[in-house]
Amino acid sequence: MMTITVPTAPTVSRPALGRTGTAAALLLPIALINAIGFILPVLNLLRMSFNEALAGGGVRETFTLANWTGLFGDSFYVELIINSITVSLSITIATLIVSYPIALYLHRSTGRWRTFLTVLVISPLLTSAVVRTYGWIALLADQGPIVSAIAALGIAPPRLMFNTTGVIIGLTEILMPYMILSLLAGFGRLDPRVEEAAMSLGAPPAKTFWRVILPLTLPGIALGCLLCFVLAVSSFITPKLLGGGRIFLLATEIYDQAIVTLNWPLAATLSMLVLIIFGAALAAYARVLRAIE
Amino acid sequence: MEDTNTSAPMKLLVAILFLFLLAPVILVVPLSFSGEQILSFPPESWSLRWYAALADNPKMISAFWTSLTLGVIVTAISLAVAIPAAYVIVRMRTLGSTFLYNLFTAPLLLPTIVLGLAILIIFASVGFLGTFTGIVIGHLVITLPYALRVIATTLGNLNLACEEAASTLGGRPLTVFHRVTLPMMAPGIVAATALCFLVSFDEVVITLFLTGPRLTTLPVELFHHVESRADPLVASVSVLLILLTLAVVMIVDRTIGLSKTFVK
Amino acid sequence: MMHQTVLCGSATVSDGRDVHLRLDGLTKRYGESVAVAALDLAVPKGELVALLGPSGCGKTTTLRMVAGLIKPTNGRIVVGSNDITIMPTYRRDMGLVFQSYALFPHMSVAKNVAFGLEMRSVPKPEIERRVKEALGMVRLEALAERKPRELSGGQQQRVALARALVIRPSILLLDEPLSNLDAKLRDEMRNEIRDIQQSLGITAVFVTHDQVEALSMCDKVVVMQGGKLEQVGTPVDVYEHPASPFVASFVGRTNRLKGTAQGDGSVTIGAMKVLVPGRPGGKVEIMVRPHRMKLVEEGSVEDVAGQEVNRLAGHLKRVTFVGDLLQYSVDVGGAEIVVEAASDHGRGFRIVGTPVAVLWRVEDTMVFGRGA
Amino acid sequence: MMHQTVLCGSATVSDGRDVHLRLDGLTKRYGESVAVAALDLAVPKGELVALLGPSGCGKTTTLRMVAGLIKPTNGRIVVGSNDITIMPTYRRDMGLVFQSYALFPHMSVAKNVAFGLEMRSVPKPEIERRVKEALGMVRLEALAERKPRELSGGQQQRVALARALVIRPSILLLDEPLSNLDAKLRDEMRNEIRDIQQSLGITAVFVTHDQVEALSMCDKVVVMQGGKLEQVGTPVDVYEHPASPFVASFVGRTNRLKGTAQGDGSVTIGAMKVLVPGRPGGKVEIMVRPHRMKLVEEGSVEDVAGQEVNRLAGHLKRVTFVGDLLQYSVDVGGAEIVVEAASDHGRGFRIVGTPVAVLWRVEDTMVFGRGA
Amino acid sequence: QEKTVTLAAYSGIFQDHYMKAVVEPFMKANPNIKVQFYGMPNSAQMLGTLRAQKAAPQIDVMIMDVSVAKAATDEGLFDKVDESVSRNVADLYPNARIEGVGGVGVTFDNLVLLHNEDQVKTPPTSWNALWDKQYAGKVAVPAVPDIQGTTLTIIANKMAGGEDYKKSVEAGIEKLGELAPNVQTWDPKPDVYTPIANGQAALGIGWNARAQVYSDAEGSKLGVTLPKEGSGFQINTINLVKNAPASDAAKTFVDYALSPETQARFTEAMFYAPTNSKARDKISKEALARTAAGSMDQMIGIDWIAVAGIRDKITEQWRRRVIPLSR
Ligand SMILES: Nc1ncnc2c1ncn2[C@@H]1O[C@H](COP(=O)(O)OP(=O)(O)OP(=O)(O)O)[C@@H](O)[C@H]1O
Ligand SMILES: Nc1ncnc2c1ncn2[C@@H]1O[C@H](COP(=O)(O)OP(=O)(O)OP(=O)(O)O)[C@@H](O)[C@H]1O
Ligand SMILES: [Mg+2]
Ligand SMILES: [Mg+2]
Repeated sequence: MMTITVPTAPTVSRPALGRTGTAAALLLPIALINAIGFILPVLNLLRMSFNEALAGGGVRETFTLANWTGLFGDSFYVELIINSITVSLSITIATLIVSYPIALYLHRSTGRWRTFLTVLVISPLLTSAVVRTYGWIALLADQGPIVSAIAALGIAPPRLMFNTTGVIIGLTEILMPYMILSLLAGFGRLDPRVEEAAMSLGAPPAKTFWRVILPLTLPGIALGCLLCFVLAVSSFITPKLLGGGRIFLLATEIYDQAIVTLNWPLAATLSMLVLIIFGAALAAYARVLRAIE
Repeated sequence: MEDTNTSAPMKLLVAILFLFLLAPVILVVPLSFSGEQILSFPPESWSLRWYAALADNPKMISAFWTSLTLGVIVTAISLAVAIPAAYVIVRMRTLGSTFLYNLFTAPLLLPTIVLGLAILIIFASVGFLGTFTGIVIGHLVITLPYALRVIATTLGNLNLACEEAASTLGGRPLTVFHRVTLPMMAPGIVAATALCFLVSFDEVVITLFLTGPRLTTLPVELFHHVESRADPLVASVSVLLILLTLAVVMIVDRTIGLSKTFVK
Repeated sequence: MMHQTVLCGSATVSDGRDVHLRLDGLTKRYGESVAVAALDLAVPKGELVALLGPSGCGKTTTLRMVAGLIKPTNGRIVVGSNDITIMPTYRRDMGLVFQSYALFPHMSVAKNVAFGLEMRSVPKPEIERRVKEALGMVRLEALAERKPRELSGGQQQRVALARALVIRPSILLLDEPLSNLDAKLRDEMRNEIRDIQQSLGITAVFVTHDQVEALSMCDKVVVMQGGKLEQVGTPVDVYEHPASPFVASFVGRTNRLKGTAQGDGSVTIGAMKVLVPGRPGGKVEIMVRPHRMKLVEEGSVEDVAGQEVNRLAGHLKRVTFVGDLLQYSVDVGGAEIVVEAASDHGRGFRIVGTPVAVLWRVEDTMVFGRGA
Repeated sequence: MMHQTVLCGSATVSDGRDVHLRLDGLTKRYGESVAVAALDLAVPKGELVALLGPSGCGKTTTLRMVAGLIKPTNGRIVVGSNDITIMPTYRRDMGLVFQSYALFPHMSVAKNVAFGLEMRSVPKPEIERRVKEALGMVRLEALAERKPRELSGGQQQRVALARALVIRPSILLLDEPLSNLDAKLRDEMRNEIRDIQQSLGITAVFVTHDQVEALSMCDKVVVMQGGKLEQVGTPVDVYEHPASPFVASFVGRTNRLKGTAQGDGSVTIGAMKVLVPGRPGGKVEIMVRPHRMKLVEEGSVEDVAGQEVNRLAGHLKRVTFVGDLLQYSVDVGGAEIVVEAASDHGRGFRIVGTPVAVLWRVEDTMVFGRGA
Repeated sequence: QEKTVTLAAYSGIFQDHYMKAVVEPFMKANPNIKVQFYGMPNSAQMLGTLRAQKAAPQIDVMIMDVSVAKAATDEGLFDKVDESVSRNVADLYPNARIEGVGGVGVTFDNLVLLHNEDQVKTPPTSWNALWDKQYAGKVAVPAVPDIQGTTLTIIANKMAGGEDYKKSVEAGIEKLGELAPNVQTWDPKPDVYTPIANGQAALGIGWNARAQVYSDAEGSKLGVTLPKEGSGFQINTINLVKNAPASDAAKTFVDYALSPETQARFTEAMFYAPTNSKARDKISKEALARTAAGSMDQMIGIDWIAVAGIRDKITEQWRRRVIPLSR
């Protein structure tokens, strides 16, 4: 999802088609859409974060830092930001833990079986997150099968929905395919020969895992974690449906401010904040990668 | 790798995790056959009433057709725009192609909620909201990077020697492109097609900002439905969507590897 | 087949050295197909044994069974007097060198080499000492802190060797360790591996499909085909006295001619007659190595040092200059015979069509039966 | 260096054939680095010329410039009397066979071969006829409808060849076409390519890094190093009279000894003295091919057919049996000399340490100056 | 030629009943006008949509809460609905014609206490039941900005003995803070009635009209009571969107919606009290008794226009001081 390397092809000078004019003409449509749908809106959003919100939803064009200072001066928002980051991190870690065994198993399987499993991994990705969240609502409800099963065991049934637990369960599942596929992409370095070499040198399975498999899969882990963190921070449908109105996250807040409260400048400021967090996550990712290398 | 490496407990663990992964997708199937008025699992009675209700729901059906048309149009434009762009970026690496590539795929790095809000604010001022054009552009913003990435990757992995061979055999550049380059990119193009279509067909966040009373897409309609009613109608829609998805997945898998399509 | 029965089934081999590694009826089946079929083999202590054979003959499968990476379908693996057939790899104490090296890409050279010692909980200072010693042995002390990808193929190869040797394994297993190297480096590494193996007196099994490698490095050569043993013997044995036409043609180049043995030490090939050692009978195939043949002018009277010779008349079809050698293709009664001679400043026969005669010693003729 | 100037700069070459392809000062620079440096070369009509050199010496770059796939930084490419330096590839009418074959994966074998003809708007029935003919030439008629991925390496190779030949190109260019094939197939394909090239009388340039390939197939060998020509000549020329120590050691194995030439036809190497052809002076390096040397017992009086010989005493260090050959390593006054002899049932010197003498003819000694 | 009027109003059962009782009869009566019903979960989102479309409106008529309608009117998004639009306006009760709001009242409703009849055996008589520790984790409350939350704030403020809610709701907020630990969800989906009806929650607050409809459903476990402390009043207004594409047809629809017959039909269907004074006679006794009209005397007077001014403040208080206490 996140690799930002240009696919390489050998350089050739191709006499025709190579004119800069042709190239520019071929790039024009994508550049146009990029400009209209991406650059312009994002710059405009940045600008919007310096406007003033009027009561009732109006916007006044000015240049004020009030939104920004208001955000950091307000414990509610500070807590919201911290909460967003910790919840997203928890989701990321949970996703990693449940995805890793699947990815490893998939990496080791071959042929049709592997194809089949890959389809299984991807199929949820192709099913709308709305639908899957809907499935979780049915599963996690107090009358749902999971709570009933736990209750049947004689344990006081925990609340699985309308709280952080529910959001983490739902989002973990929703992000699993991304994590698994990223891990798989990063498992390229994991040559089975290397594991065999470790065993032949006397490493039992557990040591082989810690000393060889895990370090070698770190790039995949880093990639998957970055991706899942990014997706977790920006998801709002699942927290909205499973959060019971008590989970305030950056994404739900952006949505509420934009659609319900109609405070566009504040929504814009929060969005910029999300971008800043992403920048930080990307930087962290780059650092981790460099450390691994 | 056989025999020794995957122990029985590991297999069991993997099976459980797969169950977790697939639980909500699997669950909607029985839910869709519920005979209840209200969502609950397990349902107390079974029926096909929610499929019948779906057939009677003009809004849902029209939203489906909107999504389908939208998907087709967005996919067609994405391919038409991304193929030449990918060609220029991969094959003529003089124009700062790394920068362009990063710029054009950057929307993928942006959370859709931010992108949706950004587009909403711009489109609100030009009256693009709730219009087909507006949604098409909104979708293109995210499908194009996918298309570009998949096609550029395919192009980058193509054996350049084949094109060179074609030109030594007397093929002019355009002939070479359409007789050799394009057919060899077929798997990538199929992948990009499937991906663009599915992304457009499933996109909900950005679309949520862009749809209006006159025009709504299936995922948005589903979201609204889940927000306003608790009946199992959504389950029956989901089952049909899952079947559709499986069909597409099968086609893609027949032509190229699946995992290659999504994460590089 | 004779050699093989001499080698196996007893704890001591012909030359009196103790058997170190023994395979008893070792078999591996994949579904219907048999990768290794009831292999019997005994490797004496301190010997370097080559498993030689064409691609797909089961060499790697055999080696991986010995290492414990694949479970045998049948048969036993015995080291000394212990049956290790079902012992997990990490307790087998064998050094394994892979064709692809399989170095740990995230560890430095020194860390790679130290890994096996750490697994054995060897104390730190000793690890350091032994890693240094092992790297010294492969002349890589200077590169201890590099990562594998910063090394050339040959250097990586040597790290893999050091890593396998540093744990002082009881047995060293090498799977085509040289096939990724270029010709020059391969020559060097051959000598290096041989020297180290001998100086440590370690028992080693070396998988290769390159006959030069097998012949030049190893004490014993095990020729395999289709999962079965074809022949076990010393390099000279295998080359000079191949047990089958397959071995003869796989180990070195040969000319093959089909004929009928008369039972009197002669074989008729069409209208021609050649002498062979012994008195075989029935349909036979005779083989002669190209460099054991000599090309002379038709009608010239040339002696091969007073020995019995065969002589066939023909005419020159093609001359190929390959530097050290000249390869003559000679048409002898419709069959093509290749004769090799040392090139000598381009001297020799050059004109295609020249009538010539092909000469070789009777003792250089190999004869194999062709069934009824 | 001498040969090269004879070949270029004139429209006719030594043996009277017309020059078909001429490179004039052909140069390719990539930024700072020079891949090909001012190459001059003339290829006569109908000849098969090998570009031979180590990896990275610029062979492929040269070939691709000829094909028009890379623009030269400098210099000219002339075919017949036309300067084609800036002509686009698709009008050059050259057949190119790639190392990776570069078959069109989405077309059948027949479609692959037909492609070039379709580009030339040849009428359908003729295309069919010529495709059939070309596939016949490479013996692949039966596989016409297969897709490339359904073919073995050798078959793909032959399709690539047919595809390049069917357009009856004026010049055929081959870039290491055999390097992906296994040894046996390579031998076969060598003869096949040579036969087809000769029967069509086509001019061809053949890139390889394998000296056996270059020597055995080609009319002329062009040895390159670091983007520069080292020597151009017939295979025998290049092997027997290498223009530089580089050529000598790249083309065939050699023993190298450093010494000082006395100007009287002798060279002192440490305490030893050897005779060399001619009367060179100053610091020199002498080279002798291992198979031109002979190993005899120390003190034995052996003649080499009445010719002038050199004789150095030493003792045996190592004997390696490689099937056809025995390789002796001999320690001669601290230097190691390798001597090769035909193996003869394992006969020969075997005991390491035996005092021996190395013999070779003076005429087999190659001498190169080492500057001041 | 056919005209299309886009009507935005609440989704869910409101939509079902409004379609049946109002929209479909209207289309039958006016064959050349097609009404498209665009359901939205709450008034705030309707305003958001309206505002986003200010440049090119796609909605003609909007039924929304009066306080939100005030904000929209202030922003100039609505045209005035007066006698020139519909003669029925003259017959509306005075409190259906609100100063400063473009549209006029189309329904009256009030807040009620909901319970699940399985889990709460004796119907509660006081709002205090919500605070009962017995129902910890079983209470569903739609939080602000939903006006059910706002209404509850005002009720709580009064119960806690607070001063005039227009000056301060401090006491109410405090009291709600005590309620928070009991609350299972602040954002019941799809609405507050469903989870109580199916037992996911035991108690909750909701609007009378819808609660009545749900409790009528076959086998419904939803119980509805009007607590003794009284309740708050809610007004839905019907508004004409400024610069909308179908303004004439839209006016025809508004006129129809305000007519006594229509009002009576909708009341019978969904138990909203009518705003047209002439509708009362056309409604059955039983139905009327179950509407807000049956309990006007127990209502706390809420000045929704004034509340609109303090809504943001109330929202802030909830998010900072109420909801966090439920984590
Ligand atoms: N996992 C497997 N499943 C099925 N067949 C296998 C498997 N591994 C190997 N084989 C088959 O077993 C036979 C022996 O394979 P093996 O790898 O031992 O050959 P090899 O002698 O090492 O060949 P090479 O020189 O090509 O490495 C082959 O025919 C191969 O196709
Ligand atoms: N596109 C390029 N950019 C920069 N340097 C290049 C490029 N292509 C080739 N080179 C350099 O030019 C030199 C010659 O390369 P070339 O491919 O001609 O070698 P070669 O003789 O064919 O080698 P090989 O036997 O490995 O194929 C090499 O040093 C190579 O690194
Ligand atoms: Mg193998
Ligand atoms: Mg090359």
